[in-house]
Amino acid sequence: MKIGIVVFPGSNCDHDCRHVFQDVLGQTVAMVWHKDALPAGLDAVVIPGGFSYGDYLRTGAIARFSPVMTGIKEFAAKGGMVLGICNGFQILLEAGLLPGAMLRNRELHFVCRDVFVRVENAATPFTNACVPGQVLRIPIAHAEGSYYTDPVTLAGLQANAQIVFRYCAADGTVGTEANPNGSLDGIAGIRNAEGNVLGMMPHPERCAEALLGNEDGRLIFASMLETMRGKRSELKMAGV
Amino acid sequence: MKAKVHVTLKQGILDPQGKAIEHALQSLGFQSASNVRVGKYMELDLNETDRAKAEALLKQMCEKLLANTVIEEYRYELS
Amino acid sequence: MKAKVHVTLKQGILDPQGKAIEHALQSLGFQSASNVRVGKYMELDLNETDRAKAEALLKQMCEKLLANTVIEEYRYELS
Amino acid sequence: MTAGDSRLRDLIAQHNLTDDEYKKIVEILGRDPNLTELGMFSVMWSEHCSYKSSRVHLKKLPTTGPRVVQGPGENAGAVDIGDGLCVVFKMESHNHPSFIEPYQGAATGVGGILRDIFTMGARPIALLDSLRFGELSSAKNRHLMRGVVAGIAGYGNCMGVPTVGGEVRFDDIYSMNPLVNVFCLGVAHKDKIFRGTAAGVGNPVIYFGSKTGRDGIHGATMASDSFDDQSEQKRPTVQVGDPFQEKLLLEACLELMAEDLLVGIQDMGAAGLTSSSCEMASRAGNGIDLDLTNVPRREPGMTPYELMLSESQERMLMVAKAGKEDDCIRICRKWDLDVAVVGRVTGDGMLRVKDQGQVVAEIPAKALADDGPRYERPHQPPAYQDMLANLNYDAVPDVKDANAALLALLESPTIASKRWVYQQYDHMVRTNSVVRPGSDAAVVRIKGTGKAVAMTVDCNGRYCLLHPYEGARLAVAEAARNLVCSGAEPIGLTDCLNFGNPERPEIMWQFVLAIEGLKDACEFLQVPIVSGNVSFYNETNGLSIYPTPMLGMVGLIEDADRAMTQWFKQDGDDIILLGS
Ligand SMILES: Nc1ncnc2c1ncn2[C@@H]1O[C@H](COP(=O)(O)OP(=O)(O)O)[C@@H](O)[C@H]1O
Repeated sequence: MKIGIVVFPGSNCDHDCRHVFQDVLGQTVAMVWHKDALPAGLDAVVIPGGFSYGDYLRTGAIARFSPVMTGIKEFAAKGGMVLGICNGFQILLEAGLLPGAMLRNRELHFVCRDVFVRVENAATPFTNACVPGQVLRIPIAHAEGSYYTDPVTLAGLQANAQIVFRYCAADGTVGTEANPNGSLDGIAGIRNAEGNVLGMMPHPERCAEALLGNEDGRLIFASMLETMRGKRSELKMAGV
Repeated sequence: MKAKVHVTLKQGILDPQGKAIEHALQSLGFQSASNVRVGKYMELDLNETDRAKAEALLKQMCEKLLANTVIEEYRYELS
Repeated sequence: MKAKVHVTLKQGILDPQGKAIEHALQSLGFQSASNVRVGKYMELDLNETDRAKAEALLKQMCEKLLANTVIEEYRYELS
Repeated sequence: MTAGDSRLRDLIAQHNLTDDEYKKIVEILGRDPNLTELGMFSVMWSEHCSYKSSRVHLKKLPTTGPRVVQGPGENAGAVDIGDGLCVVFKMESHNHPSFIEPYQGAATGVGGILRDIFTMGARPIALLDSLRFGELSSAKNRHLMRGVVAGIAGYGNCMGVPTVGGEVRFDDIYSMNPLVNVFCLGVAHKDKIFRGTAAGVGNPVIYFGSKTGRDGIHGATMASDSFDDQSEQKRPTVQVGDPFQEKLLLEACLELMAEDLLVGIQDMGAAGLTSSSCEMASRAGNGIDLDLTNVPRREPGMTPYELMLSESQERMLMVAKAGKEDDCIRICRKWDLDVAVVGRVTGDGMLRVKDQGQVVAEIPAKALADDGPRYERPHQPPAYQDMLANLNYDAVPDVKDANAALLALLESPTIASKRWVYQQYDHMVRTNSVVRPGSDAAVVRIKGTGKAVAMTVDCNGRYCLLHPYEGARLAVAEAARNLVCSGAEPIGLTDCLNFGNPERPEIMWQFVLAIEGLKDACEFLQVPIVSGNVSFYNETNGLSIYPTPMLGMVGLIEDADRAMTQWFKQDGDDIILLGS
């Protein structure tokens, strides 16, 4: 499988994502400079965390105009899998590939720690290795992760099972206490209507190895690989 | 021309920064302060002589980059 | 009374935000934009009827909390 | 000088130079310096840059060992960890700037230490911070702490370098002079270490990074000055950091270094263009011709004095191989950095600065960089030592209620959890953090090797006040224990020596004894000191901080899987007390 990892000038989880896909999972990785076109033949695109352009105006505000974004939009429109992690999620929002916007954390400052998230939809290309309602422990690291959208859009997200992860307590209960940033409806990750674009604030690439004490994040990548394999064999069967 | 742009959170959107400042003001003894809202303020030079054209440009800049209209509103002045 | 406070960086102080925004505007084709400077804008209600008193209060608030006078300057309006 | 020279006298004093130092300058130049030259001497001969009070003592420290790849004298030290790799590390203080503007002061401190590491060709993989504030009951101290922590977070997080550990202690002695010390470690190939040298006559000298503004002019002399109530007025020297720019600088540097383009490289830290150019020239025994006309600038009308002394952040100077200018420029442009050829290496040993065709300064590079004054300052034990020596321990009351005492201890901010601090730091980015903040030492694996390094920063200033020699030895021992308990073998040390005014014999006494303590402990444990920093003049209104020789120690764990944490693991496990 070939995964494209987008590199903005201020990306800083790009190496981490490469490490997971390449060294931990044994896949092929193409690092894609934000000023270049998206290469052909990718099975998935990952927009990693970081501070794309210093995040000075708003997170992701400037990144969405990078040349590579045109290719990513086309890739997504054709059903390609796009995963945005943290700053990647923020960029997907600014680019309009996912609805809504990010506000400053409720406590105003950057927070880096493990949180629990509940898998609200285990039937997506990014979560099919999880069971519905499964609780994952995944670290967050952000200052602007308080998801917001208007009530109509929120109702749509809820109705279409587009909320993929919600912040929760260790036992899976959702509520203000377990919400680390004031995110609307406890949202930690959403998908687009078609299901092929996912944005999530927690960092699965930070918990995909036993040496780091936690492998829960691996489920996300395992799901993606499973989906890609499925797609490939579908294509093969269809004689493409 | 000189442009001044104000970008503020839309009414109804929680402004934790404003809240924090309000709280800090009150604990400093400024009890009479309330409803603090925080926004962004930008100044820039526009190399344009035509006012209408400058306004159109500014509007585009705001819509495209300076404000995120999901959560923010903007206004601008030219001088 | 309603107060509006603008806090901006002092002349000569590096404004990384302004620089980044200017760069972005230009690469988006807004070549006519330059000298972008970014500051903060705050609105608040003051439960005061005496204008002079309100001004004095505002000045104190700015000096003590709203502006970092090491690198920033401020101005306010009352209405 | 005569009485009629009162203007000159003022100028000399404003530049923090003594009359004797001025005489020495005249002797070196064979004439009176002009204003630009006076400024350049003043920053290079400041305590901060010249180590004039500490050099004779620092020489006593053990700096060699089988693993040492680079000892003190370069931007950072380097220690071999096998597999063809070495770790490059150093610690720096940013105490005075952080007191004036806590957010920017701390942020630019992080920026400076990061540049020290990546100019050596190492990618930074870990930061640790050691902080001292006055008691949190005061709003001012809370403000300082909030700002400093946010500043470290703001810069480090954006750079994508995890802040994996540190320490914070509170004592009112630091309330007018907080300490902000930051340690950084990077990894480099042992045979691909870059140094700050201007070798090769004719090679181009290239400026890259941010534009030069009027920030921080006289920052280096400020760092060598005590505070008083007038210090508020020194505020225009505050520099603002731009971590995004630094991220671009980091990536550009590593890309430049991956190609065969550079002879030497150095960051423009304190004393900016002056220090980087004269130090690089001096190390190579060469000179440099600088032309200020091409220096990228943020503001119009900057004078040579300002350009040479500016401490604008996120700037670097490199000496490229002749003919490689265009390759260097191409890479810098890719990363959207300002870049300009600003000079050439010469063989005559002079730092010659031109502006608009005119020579505006001409000084032997070595005189600026290495021939600064050196003082063996008088030292003598402070009076309080007598009091301590005669202390009647029997008169110290016993603890009456041990439970209450324990609770009081646990409640004190110095001992309580530091989660509020380290959760604001991204301590997991780069996915190497095997042991995160909260244990004795941070453990970070080295990808591709199976190894890990452990790091800790330690110093108990109160012990050092009671006896600087014992205090320093204890600090080394504590750091070593923290590493060993994490499963690591100590392999190297960096220090950041925070002291009061060295012109006071009692302070110099503290310094000299602390150095002795460091030396003996490091020799005993066979851990070399490979880099360091001295921060003097940590006093306000005549009150000095505790002598605080902060240490950053690095240990090697051959098998990352065997890293150990400090907490109890399981019900029923035996608990064993080791040691006396
Ligand atoms: N400023 C800081 N930055 C990052 N981590 C910190 C900081 N201060 C303390 N910590 C972390 O908190 C833990 C406890 O620190 P400390 O109270 O100094 O413990 P100890 O006294 O056992 O060394 C350590 O793991 C340390 O790394």
